[in-house]
Amino acid sequence: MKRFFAIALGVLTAIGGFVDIGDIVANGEAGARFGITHAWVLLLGVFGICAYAEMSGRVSAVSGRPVFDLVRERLGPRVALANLTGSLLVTVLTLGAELGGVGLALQLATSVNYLLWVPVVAFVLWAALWRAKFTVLENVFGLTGLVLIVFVIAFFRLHADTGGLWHQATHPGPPHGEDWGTYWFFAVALFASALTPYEVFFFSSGAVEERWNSRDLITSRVNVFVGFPLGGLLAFAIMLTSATVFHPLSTSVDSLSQVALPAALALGKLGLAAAILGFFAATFGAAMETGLSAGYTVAQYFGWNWGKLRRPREAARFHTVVLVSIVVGVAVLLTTIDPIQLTEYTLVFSAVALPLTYLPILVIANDRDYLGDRVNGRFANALGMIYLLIVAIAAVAAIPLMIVTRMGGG
Amino acid sequence: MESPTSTTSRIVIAAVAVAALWAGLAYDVSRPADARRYQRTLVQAAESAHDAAQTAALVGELELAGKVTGLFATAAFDDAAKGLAGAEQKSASQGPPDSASAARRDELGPLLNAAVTALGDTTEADDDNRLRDGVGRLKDVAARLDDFAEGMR
Amino acid sequence: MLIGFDLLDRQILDRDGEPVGKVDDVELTYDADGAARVTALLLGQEVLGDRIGGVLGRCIAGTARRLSGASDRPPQRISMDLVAEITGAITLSVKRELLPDPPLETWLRDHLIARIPGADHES
Amino acid sequence: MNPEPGTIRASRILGQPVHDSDGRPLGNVADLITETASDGSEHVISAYVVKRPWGRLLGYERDQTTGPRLLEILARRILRRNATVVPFTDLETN
Repeated sequence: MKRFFAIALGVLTAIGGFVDIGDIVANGEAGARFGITHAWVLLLGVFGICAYAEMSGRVSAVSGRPVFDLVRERLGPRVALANLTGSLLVTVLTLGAELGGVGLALQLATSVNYLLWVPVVAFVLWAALWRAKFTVLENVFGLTGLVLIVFVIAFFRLHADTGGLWHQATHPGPPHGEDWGTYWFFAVALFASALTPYEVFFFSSGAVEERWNSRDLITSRVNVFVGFPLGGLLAFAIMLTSATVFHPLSTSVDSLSQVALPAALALGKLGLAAAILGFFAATFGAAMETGLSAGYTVAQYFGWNWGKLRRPREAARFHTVVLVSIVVGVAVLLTTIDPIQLTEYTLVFSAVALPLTYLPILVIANDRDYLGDRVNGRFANALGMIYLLIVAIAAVAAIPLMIVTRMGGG
Repeated sequence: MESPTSTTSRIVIAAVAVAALWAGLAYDVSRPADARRYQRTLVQAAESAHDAAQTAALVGELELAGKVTGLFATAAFDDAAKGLAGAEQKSASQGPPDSASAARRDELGPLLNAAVTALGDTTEADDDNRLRDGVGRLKDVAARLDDFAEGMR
Repeated sequence: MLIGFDLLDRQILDRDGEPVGKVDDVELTYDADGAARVTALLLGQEVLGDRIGGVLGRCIAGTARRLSGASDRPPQRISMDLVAEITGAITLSVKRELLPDPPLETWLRDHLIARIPGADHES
Repeated sequence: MNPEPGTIRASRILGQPVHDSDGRPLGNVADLITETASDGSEHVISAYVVKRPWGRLLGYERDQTTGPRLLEILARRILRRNATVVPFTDLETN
């Protein structure tokens, strides 16, 4: 059982990346509009995040240094500040969106408007980050989020046209009625959501919170190679069920209730309940991940005390940043902006933050002063280089695609 | 370090670029709709109305089969109503630039109305027969909206 | 050793591994014959702001000075004599409690965090 | 660089332009190199001067960092092609 809980950090990190509120709906929408022609993007994303999360976990376990420490150390205060600004905007906007997402999940269960839930959710989140143990948080929300597995079961119960789906997966491109611009917009959005900057911040800081050292390298690797593929699988299952139910009806998906329908169709009320519970845990987990990440990045940039392993009064600046981030997130939501759309705007800021986060990780993962003989091998370096290039290209392509396709609206 | 003049000129160039972009955007948003743009808007409105009606029909069917909770159905019908309201707003956001476009709009209007009433009746249905009737009408109007959108593409 | 690479922007830890701050700048002292020695590490957002420069740097430095109460207060300085080891991080030979508290941490602790119930609890 | 005794912040020297005795630009100070003296203190002995605007060293100047090949080549051959080491006492303020 203890072994089972040991992968909670990886699972929670992956859930925050792959199945946060924006991605739940984006995967549903992609499946409904494009079938599973975007399956390759998820696969590409899983490999990329595995490569970089493994490097950052290894660096943190061996040297005790979390990622944002290294960003400033290698890139200097100015470039790191640009990264910090971009990352914080991504993280805090996502945090706001997740608070709304938890509200939306509760709305599905209670039919009470999500905005009424937001202040309650925000308070519970803050209280959890203030008082609960790190391991309790990651175990509860990481593992409850796995209830989304219900979409995998639902897929098998739906008796889908597997031949048609296989054809879609192996023939990337827009189906009739959609254009290439929108197709690539979704590709970039899904790819960027797999490789968000806050995932590596959270994972490496979590490694420090859990006091991993060089003996825990195996734990770190198991976390990475089980957690992220699992997150990718959940995202893929949502895309699959949506492609099975909505694509043949040529019906697009833009709300959380639609994403839950295939689970109800296949498994009835029990399936629906599991889907809603999964949405709740995944979005709450993502809210925790982004809330803590905001504190981690700022504190690590300035060299402050940080972390849940200290008493709040011994990390006053860290806890203040977390508190302020939650308040800002709530304020953004209460402008009644659509939380699902909110995560799409973060694409722009990810474009700035991602290359500036991955470059120092890759450099330090090759530094023998830090890692001794545990530096990157050829394979990790090849993957790291390829993904650095892909991320740079996606960063350049994201903004024009957003404007041309009006955020995928066509 | 760079000289102050080069910094100033760089700031001026950046400011001019931003102003030009902004002006272009303002022009793009405010220019009068040409027929193609207007008809594209109509297609989008028809498509989102179709999505909402189709989804609501599906939810109604699941409710009949006892596969969803009442509270979930309420929330899902709410989302569909929001989608329909968005479609209506979209179709009314611009005036038609020519008579052909106006004819198209007059074709879409009744379809949207039919969708709204069908959704309202389905949401309010208190027995299975009325629910079944609402689902049938939603499916029917979804099909007609689909035809409308296909016909204009 | 390289001042920019090995010292600047590295994390400073006390003898127990607790974070003290970042090396925001390095103080050099000239002898009478023109030779320079590294004498201290400088810490604090006002030092960092001066180093970043420009409008943004002035903003950071100005805010930090206002929060610290006295605008002419010298920045926190850690003498090189206290540095025990320079690796990925810089480890001091003393405990953090012996160094002056960072003003922002103190201010936030006294005015905000310590007033919330549970601030003293180990979580 | 500063003939009078006193203190200076390292950031005041880093990034400054360097010219040779004929006034030709050599680049900007990217880093300062120190050596440990017999009393344990670190003496600044020379300045690392490069002809690139981004003065930050990524770490490829040392043997401890190798790979990925592409980054190494970029950092060593292109970004640091015209690096010179200037004795610290030869630096003069202007």
